[in-house]
Amino acid sequence: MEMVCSYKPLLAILVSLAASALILLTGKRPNLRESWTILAAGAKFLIVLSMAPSVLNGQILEYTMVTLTPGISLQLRVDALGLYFGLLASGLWIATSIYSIGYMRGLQEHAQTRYFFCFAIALSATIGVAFSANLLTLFLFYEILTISTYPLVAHKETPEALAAGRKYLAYLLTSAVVILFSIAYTYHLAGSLDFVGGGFLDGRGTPAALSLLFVTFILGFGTKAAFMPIHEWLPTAMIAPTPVSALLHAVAVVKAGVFCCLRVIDFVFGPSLLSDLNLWLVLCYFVSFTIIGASLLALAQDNLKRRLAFSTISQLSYIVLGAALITPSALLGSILHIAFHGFMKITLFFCAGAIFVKTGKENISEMNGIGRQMPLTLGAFAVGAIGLAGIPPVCGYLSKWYLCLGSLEAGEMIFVLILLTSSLLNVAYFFPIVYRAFFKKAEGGDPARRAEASWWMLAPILACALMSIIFGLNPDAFIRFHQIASLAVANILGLF
Amino acid sequence: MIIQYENVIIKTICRMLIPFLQLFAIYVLMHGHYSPGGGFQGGVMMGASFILLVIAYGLEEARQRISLKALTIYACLGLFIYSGIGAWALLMGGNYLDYGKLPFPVSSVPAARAMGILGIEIGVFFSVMAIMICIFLAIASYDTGGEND
Amino acid sequence: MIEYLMSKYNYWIYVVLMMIGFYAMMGKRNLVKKLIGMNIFQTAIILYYISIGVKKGGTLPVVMEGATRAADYVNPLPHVLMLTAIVVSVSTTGVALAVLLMIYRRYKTLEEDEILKSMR
Amino acid sequence: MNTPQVQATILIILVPLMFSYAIPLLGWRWRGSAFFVALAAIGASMVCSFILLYTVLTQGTIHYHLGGWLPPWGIEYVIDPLNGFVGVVVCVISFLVTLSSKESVQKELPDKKVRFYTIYLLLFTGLMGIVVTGDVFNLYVFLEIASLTAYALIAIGEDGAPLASFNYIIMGTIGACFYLLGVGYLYIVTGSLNMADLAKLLPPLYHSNVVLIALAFFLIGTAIKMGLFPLHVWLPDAYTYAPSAVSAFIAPVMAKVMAYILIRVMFTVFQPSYLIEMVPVASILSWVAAAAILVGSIMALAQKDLKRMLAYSSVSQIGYIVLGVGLGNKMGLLGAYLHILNHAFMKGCLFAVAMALMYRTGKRNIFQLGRIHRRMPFTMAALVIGALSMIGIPPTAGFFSKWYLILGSIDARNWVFVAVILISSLLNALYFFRVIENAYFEGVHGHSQKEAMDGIAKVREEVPLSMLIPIILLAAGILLLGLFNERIISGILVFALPPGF
Repeated sequence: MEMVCSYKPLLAILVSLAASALILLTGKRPNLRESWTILAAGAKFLIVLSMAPSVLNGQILEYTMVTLTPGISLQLRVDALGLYFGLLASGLWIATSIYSIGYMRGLQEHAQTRYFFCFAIALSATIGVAFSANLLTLFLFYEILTISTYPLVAHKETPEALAAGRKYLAYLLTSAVVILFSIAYTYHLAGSLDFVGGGFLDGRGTPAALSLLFVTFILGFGTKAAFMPIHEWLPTAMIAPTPVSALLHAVAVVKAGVFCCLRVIDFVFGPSLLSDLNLWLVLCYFVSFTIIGASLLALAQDNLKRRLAFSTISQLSYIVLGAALITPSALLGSILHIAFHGFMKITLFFCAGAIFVKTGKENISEMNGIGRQMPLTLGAFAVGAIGLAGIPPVCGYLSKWYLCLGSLEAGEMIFVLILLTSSLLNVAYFFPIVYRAFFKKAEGGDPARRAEASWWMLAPILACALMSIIFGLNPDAFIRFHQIASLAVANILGLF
Repeated sequence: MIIQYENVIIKTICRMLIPFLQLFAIYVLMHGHYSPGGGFQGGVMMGASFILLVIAYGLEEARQRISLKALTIYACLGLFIYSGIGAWALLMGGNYLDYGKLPFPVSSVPAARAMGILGIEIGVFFSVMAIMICIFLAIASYDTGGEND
Repeated sequence: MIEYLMSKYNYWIYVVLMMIGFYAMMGKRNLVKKLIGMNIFQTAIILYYISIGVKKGGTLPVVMEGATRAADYVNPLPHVLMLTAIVVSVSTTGVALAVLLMIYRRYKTLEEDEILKSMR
Repeated sequence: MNTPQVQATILIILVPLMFSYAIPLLGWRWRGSAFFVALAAIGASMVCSFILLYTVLTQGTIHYHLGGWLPPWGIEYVIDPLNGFVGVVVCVISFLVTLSSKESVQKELPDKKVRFYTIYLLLFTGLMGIVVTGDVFNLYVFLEIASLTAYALIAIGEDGAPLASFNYIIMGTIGACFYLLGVGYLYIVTGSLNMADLAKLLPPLYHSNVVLIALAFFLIGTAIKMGLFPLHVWLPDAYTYAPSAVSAFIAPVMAKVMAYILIRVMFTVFQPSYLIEMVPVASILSWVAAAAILVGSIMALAQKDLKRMLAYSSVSQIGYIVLGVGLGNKMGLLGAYLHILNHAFMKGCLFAVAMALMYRTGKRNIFQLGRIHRRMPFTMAALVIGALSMIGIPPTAGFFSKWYLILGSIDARNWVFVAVILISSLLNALYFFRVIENAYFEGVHGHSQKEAMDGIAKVREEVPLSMLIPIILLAAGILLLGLFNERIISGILVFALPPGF
C-alpha cells in the first residue's frame, strides 16, 4: 500500500464549494447559475474519476490540511471504499443537476438560487464524507451535510415543510450528538481516530465499553441510514423537491449514513473485534428487522415518494446487513449495493418527480393508465422496480446474489430467507404500480396523447435506467464498480 | 430642589469660610506626600467649598461662577497631569510612574520621587474636585432637567 | 464563650453591619433603602479592613520620635487600601444615585413593586 | 528583561485611559471625533496586546514593576501566556465591536455620543487593567472601574434599563465586596497582596479555615460578576435593555474577563492541588456550572426577545467555561481557555447582528423577523454562522471548545457532564434554529410561491459598511478559529496551563 500526497481530493471538494459561491453571485441569471452547477458536477466527476487508476494500482491518495486537535488532522484520504462512494455521488450529481433544471423550472419553484447553492454544498460535504481519513474529519463533513440539507427539506416553506425540516434536524442533530460522544470516547480510548482497514480499537478497552461504543456509533450513524425505529425523518423529508429526495435521500445523505456505518464496522472496530464481541450477529438481526419492517410499511403507502422512501429504508439495511455479516462475499455485495441501489432508486425517484411535474399526481391510486401517457418514464420505472426486486438483468440481482452467498458463508440461513422475503415484498409493492400505470384504464377517459416530461428530465431518467441494466450485465462497465469494490473488500479483510 | 434662602448669616459666614476652606484644601494637598492628607482629601475639601457655595447662594449663582464645561476640563486636566507624569517617566526610560527617573532639579532620587508624587497629587486634586462638584450639580439640578447638559 | 466573642469583637461588628446592609439590599422594596443598605454593606467592609490594621499600643504610621520599631506603628496598608475603597464606594453611590434619578424621572416612584407593575 | 516591548504592558492601559479623557475635550468642538478617538485608542491597545503576547511567547513571562517598586511592596503587572492571550481576545473583540458600534450609537444615542465613548473607553481600560495586573487589590480597583462604567452604560439604554442597571449595581457591589473581603482575609494570614507572593506564602496555610473562607468569598464574588447561575439574575435584564452597542461590547468581553479572574484566582493565587484534592471546590464549581448550562439553555428557549435569548445563552456558555475550569484536568482547562476565545467571537458576532437588526428594523422579537434575509443577506449569514457555532457544528469554533470539554469530562470519568454538554448543544440547536427558521422562511404562508417571490420587496437594505465589515470579520473569525484551533492550543494555550497539568 502506497501513500501518495495529492491535491485531487481537496480539489474534488472545493470545486462544488466554488460553484456554490458562483451560484450565489449569479443568482439573478438562471442560465449562468445552472451552468455552474452542471460544470461543477462534470468537473467533480472527472476529478474523482481521475483518481481511480492510481487507487486501482494500490495507491492511496492523501491530503492533509490543518491539524484539528492534537494528533488529529483535517485529512483526506482516497481509498477504494471512499473512491467508490465518491464516484457514485459525483456521477449521480451530474444526472441530478440536469434533472433539477427541468424539475425546478417545470414547477416554477421559488428560491432556486438557495436550492442550487445548498445542493452544491451538500455534494461537497458528501464527497468530504467519502474521502475522510479519520472520524473527526468524517464528522465535520457529516454535520455540514446535515445542515446544508435542512434548507432543501424545508424548501417549500409551507407549515408541513417547515415541520419536516424541524423533524429532520431533531433526528439528525440528536444523532450527531450521540456520534460526537462516540468519537470523543473513541479518542479517549485509542488516542487516535484514523481509519485503518481492519479496525484500530482492538484491545483498547473493556468489552463492555467497546460494545457500548459500538451501539452508540450505530445508533448515531444509523439515524442517517434510517434504521427502524429511528427512520421516521426520512419519509417526512419526502416533502422536499424530488431531486432532493432523489439524490440526497436516496443516494448522498442516507448513503453517507450507511457509508459511515461501514467505516465504523470495518475501519474502526474491524471484523475480528466484532466477531470477538459477537456484535455482528446483533447488528444483523437489528437491520433484518428494518429490512422486513420497512418493506411491509412500504406496502401501506399510497404516496409514491413515501413508498419509495420506505423502500429506501429497507434497501439501506441490505448494505449494513452485508457489512455486518463480515464475510468477503457479503462485504462485496454490500458495497456493490451502495452503487446499484443508488442508480435504481434514483431512477424511481426521477420518475416520480417527472410524473408530478407533468400531471401533478403524487398518489399511486391516481396513477391509473399513466403509462400510456408517459411510456418512457414508466418504462424506466419498471426497470428500476425489476432491479430492486432482484430480477436479472437489472443490476440489483448481482448485489443480492453476493449478499445471499455471504449469508451462506457465514452459516446463517435465516438472512437468506430474509433477503428473499424482502425481494418478494419488493415485487409486491412495486409491481402494482407498474401494472396500474400500463394496464388499468385512467378514470375519466384515456388521455391518448403522449406527454412526456421535458428532455431535461427524461434524459437523466433514461440514462440512469440504462446504466442499471448495463451494470447488471457488466458490473465493471465504465467506472469499474466491481473492481473497486473488490479492492475495498481486500483492504478491509487485509487480503493482500 | 435647592431653594435659595435669603439668609444673611449663612451667606456671610460662607463668604468668610470658603476662602479659608480652600486654603486649607491646598495645604492638605501640598503636605500629602509626607503627612496625612493628599490630593484626594484636598480635592474633596475644595469640592466641598463649592458645594457650600451652592447651598448658600443657590444653583444659579454658583453656575455663573463655575460652569460644567470648565469642570469637565478640570477633571480631564487632572487626569492628564496624573497620566502625563507617569508617561513622562516612560519617556525618560523608567517604568510608568517611576518618578526617580524624572529630571527634577533636585539632588537625590527620593527627592525626585517626592516631587513626582506631588505632581500626581495635584492631578488627583483637580479631578476629585471637579468630579465632586459635577456629581453634586448633576443630582441637585434634577428639577431643572439637568440630564442633557 | 463571652470572652471568645469579645476577643474578636471587631469581626462581629462588621458581620452584623454587613448583614444589616445585606438585608436592606435584599429585603427592602424601596430602591433608596436598597442603596442605603449597599452603603452600610460597603462601610462594614471598610470597618473590617481598618480594624485589621490595628496594633495594641501602635500609633499613627507617621515617623515619630521615639518609635523606632515596626511594632510601634499600626499597619498603614489597610488604611491606604480603604482610601481607594472609599473612593470606589463614593463613585458607586454616585452612579447609583444618578440611576435612581433616571428611574424616578421615568416612573415617578422608587418603589420597586410599583415600577414592576408599570413596566408590565 | 527590560526591552521596549515591555512598556506595552502599561501602554495597553495608559493609552485608552488618556484617550478617554481626550474624548470630552475634543468632543466639545468636534462631536464626531469621539468615535474615532475611541477606536484609535482601542486599536493602539490591540497592537500592544499583540506585542505582549508575542514577547511572552518568545521571551517568557513579563514582570512590570509600576514606579520601579519591587514586589511584593509595589504593584506588579505580570503578563504570562494566559493573560497575554486573554488580552488579545479582549482587544480584538473590543476593536471589532467598537468599529461596528458607530452607526448604532449615532442612531440610538445621538445626543450622548461623546459621553458614551468616554465611559466606553474607561470600561475598556478597566477590563484591560484586570487582565494585566498581578496584584489582587489592584485587580479590585480595575474591577470596580469596569463595573461602574458598565452600570452607567447599561443605564442609558431603553425602557427598563435604569432598573436593570440598578439591580446590577446592587448585585455587582455585593460581588465586588465579597472579592474585597477575600482579599482582606488573605491579607490577614499572609500580609501580601501580590499574586505570585501569595502563591508562595499560601501553601503552608492551606489547613487554615481563613484561607478557605477567603477562597469562598473570591469564588462567590467573581461568580456574581460573571453571572454564573444561580447568581445570574442581573444579567438577562442588563444585557437586554442596554443600548445595542453596549450589549455587543459587554456580553462577549466582560464575562470573559470575569472568568479570567476566576481562573487567575483559582490557579495562580491558589494551587490546583488545593482546589481539587484538599477541598472539593473544583468539583462543586463544575456541578454548579453544569446546572448553569442546562438552566441557561432552557431559559433561552422560553424567550421571544433576541437579545434576551442571547443573554440567557450567555448564562449557559459561562457555565461551559466554568465547567472546564472545574474539571481540573488538562483537556477541560484547554476547553475552557478555548471557549473564552470562541465564545467571545460567537457572542460578539451574534450581539453585533442583534445590533444590526435593531438598527435596520428596530425589532428584536424573533417571531417578527419574517424573511429578513432578503433585506440583510450578509448579516443573516453571519447570524447563521454564529448560531451554528453556538450549537457546535464543525468546523466552526464552537465545536472545538465543546470537543475539548467533552474529552475533559470523559477524562474525569464524569458521564453526567458529558450528557449535560451534549444535551445543551441540542437545546442550543432548538433555540437557534427557531431564529434561523424565522429569519429565512417565515412570512410566505398563504401566498402562492410566485407571489411570494414578487410580493416581498427584494430591496437590499444591508447595514452600513462600518457595521457590516466587523460582523463579517467576526463570522469569518469563527470559521477560521475553528479550523486553526490546534495552532492556538499548541502555540499559546498549552503554555497557559497552570504548572502540573
